[in-house]
Amino acid sequence: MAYPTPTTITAITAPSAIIAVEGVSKIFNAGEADEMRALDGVTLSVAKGSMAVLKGPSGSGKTTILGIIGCMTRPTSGKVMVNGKDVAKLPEHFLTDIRRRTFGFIFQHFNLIKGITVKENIMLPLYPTSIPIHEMKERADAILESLNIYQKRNYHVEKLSGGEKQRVSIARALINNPEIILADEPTSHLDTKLSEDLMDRLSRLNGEGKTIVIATHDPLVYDKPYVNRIIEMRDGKVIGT
Amino acid sequence: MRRKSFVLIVLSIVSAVFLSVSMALAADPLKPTSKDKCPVCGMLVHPYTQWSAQIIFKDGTYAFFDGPKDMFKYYLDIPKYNKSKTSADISDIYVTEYYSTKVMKADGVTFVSGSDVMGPMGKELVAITNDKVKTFTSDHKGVKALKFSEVTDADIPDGHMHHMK
Amino acid sequence: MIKSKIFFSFIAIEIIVIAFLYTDANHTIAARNAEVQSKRELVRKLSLTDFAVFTEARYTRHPSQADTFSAFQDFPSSMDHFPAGSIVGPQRGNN
Amino acid sequence: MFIYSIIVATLTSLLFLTQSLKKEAMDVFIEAPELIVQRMSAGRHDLIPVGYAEKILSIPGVSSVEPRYWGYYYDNLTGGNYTLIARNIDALHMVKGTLPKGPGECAIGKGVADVRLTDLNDVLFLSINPQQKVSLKVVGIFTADSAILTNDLVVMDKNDLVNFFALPKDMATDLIVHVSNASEVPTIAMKIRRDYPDTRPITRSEIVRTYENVFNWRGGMALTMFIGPLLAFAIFAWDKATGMSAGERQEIGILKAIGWETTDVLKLKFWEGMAISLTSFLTGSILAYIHVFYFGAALFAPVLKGWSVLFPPFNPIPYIDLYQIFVIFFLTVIPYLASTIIPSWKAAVTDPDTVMRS
Repeated sequence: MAYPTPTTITAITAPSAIIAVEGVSKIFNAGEADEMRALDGVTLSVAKGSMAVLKGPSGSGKTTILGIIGCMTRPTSGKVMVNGKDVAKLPEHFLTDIRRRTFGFIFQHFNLIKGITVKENIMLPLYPTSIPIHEMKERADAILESLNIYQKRNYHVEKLSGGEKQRVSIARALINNPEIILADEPTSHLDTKLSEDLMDRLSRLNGEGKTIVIATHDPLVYDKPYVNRIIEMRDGKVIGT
Repeated sequence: MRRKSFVLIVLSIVSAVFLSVSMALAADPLKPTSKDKCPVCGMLVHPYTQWSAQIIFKDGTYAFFDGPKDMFKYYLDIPKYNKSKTSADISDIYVTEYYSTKVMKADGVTFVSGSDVMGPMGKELVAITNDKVKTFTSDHKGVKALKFSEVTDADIPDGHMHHMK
Repeated sequence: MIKSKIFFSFIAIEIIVIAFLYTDANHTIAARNAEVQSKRELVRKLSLTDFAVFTEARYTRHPSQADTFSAFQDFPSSMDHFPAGSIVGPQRGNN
Repeated sequence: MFIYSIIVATLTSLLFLTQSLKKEAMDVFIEAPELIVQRMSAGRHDLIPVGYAEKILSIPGVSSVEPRYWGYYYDNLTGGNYTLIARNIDALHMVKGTLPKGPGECAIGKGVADVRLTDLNDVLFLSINPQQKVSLKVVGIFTADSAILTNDLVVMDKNDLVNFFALPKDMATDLIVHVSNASEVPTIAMKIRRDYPDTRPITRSEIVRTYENVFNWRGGMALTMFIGPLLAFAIFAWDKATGMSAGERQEIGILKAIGWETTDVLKLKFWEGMAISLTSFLTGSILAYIHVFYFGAALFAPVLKGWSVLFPPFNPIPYIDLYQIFVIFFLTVIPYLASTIIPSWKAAVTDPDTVMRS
């Protein structure tokens, strides 16, 4: 079933791999008429501190593999190692915990919650933790400032421009100080200038030591010189790295 | 003849004086206030006006009871409840008659035990005017009809309370 | 959170209003005690037995005096054409 | 939330109104006659011979027997039904003017005065047919705050009433039996029925119980009117429970994706539901209080009024039973919470990824 390539195998064994996926398949609606094989024996790895791009057309399985790495959904079969731990079979409670500590997500549609303010949106990932509320606020303020949207902190998110929303979603991804940032088509709703801006920020975060994985089919993203790894996908399979 | 009428007049005057003296000694029944408590069971008396009984002493002190039963308990064992009094100190005893709810002298009515009529403290010695004892006994399954002086300890129903309004 | 502040102040206001209404209720009950006493007097002196609320039919005007035992009028499942009849139903188990 | 408040307000208004009327009935009819004796004839309530009184009076415990003369008068002019009663009593508190002191005088309820546009010292003319008619000088009008008892009354002299209704000699509408000791009432009632099998004695406790039943929140008035709002609430809650919007679903997905656990989501939804239901409940209760006790349950009046021409304005006394408010609280808050939490729980236990995609 799996199509291992020499590079990925070495990557798994490499001690620096923060993410290692081995022979992962994902089948939606298994056994039904509309059964869909989104991933078919994917094996890949991402080294700690690298900036990786999952490249491929829509429907190639990029988002699905990102979801599996991010512990949002479970693979039908295969092994998923995050920080040396197999997360594929961990109970829900641990997955949530890993998600909260390890990952920051930047979504294609920003996925901000309407009806509450920018600051509240940014603080959301911290509510389930035991961090006291004043510290949450301090952290949120610091991040808002660093992203240059402090002045909009009390706006409702639906009143923001696309670029501002993008920055809010980055801020939210950063508030829990994650090791890994996962971004799903982050530039698809941004113009060129904002896209460049985003990539700048991500590369800076990468420079600060964060591992970054971006799923995209935007050349503006994967043609960047500082992207040190490109994993090409098609029809649920890795076709080249 | 003259002498005779003189004696009659003197007699009548004497008896009138005597009567009025004894009338002065007799006390009228009192109305329980909202503070009067039954010395036997400790309950307030005024909510049970159709049951209340009272003993009035010659010195004007008195005791209210929430029913004839407790009055008898007290009357038959005064030292237990009131060390300073004996039965000789009693001026009057009143009870409330069942049918009329009028306050009457205890020695003028009959007490019926064993009936199905419940007082505030359960089974009672129900005070009934003499002419209605028969009716009451047949209507309410009365067992024993006693004059005031005939009531003994043995006739007092158990104090187990079935609280009834 | 600003929202929670709004919520709590709203709840606080409502609780104050309720507290006010509650004291108002107690106050009114006390103030209208004389009225209740007068109504008792009315009932006693005029020997009234019912509220003069529904004056549509005998059994709605005088529910307590209606002839429970007579046929038809208060038949437990009789069809009712007075709106109040569905509210002041025939009295059962009053015997 | 608005609908929620309105439903709570309706339910609570009903409770307030019925509870208040019930309490008032309990308070007031405690003074009703201990025993009323009606005669039944051919299965109907009929006039009673005054002579029955003699034998009843001889029953031990009966302190007095009094015939009562009363009846109904349908007024063609206004379409209203009046209750005519004969009473010769001296003074009363709740009457402007006096009570009839003899033939040719009457005291009337506020409702009668209003529909007949009659004031003190005016003449009230009542007529059944050319032979049975009466003109009465209005010497008293019952005050408005007594309307719940007196609204449709015409109190007149006994002879006027007997003549007007052409009651046969020595017949009364019913007999009032005064009993000294209330505990003896059932026995006396039983004896009356034994002596006169054609009578029906009505005890005071039956009158009080009648009102307990009519205004009991689980029966009569309340039940009839309860069903509507309760059903509306059920539909409202059901609608919420089944139709969770895509937006809400996505929100839950986002929260889970950024590290919330199912329990965190449920906690949020619980507090959200609690906040909504608490505010709605309090708002509804406040509205109900204002509606019932400041505006006399004005919105219910048309429903309750039905076809009564004489309908007294409600001016209920705010007797509030906290237990009933708790019942309303649990009847509305618990289903609402359940209907918000259960679908959230369903959404929250699925993978955040699928929630986001759908």
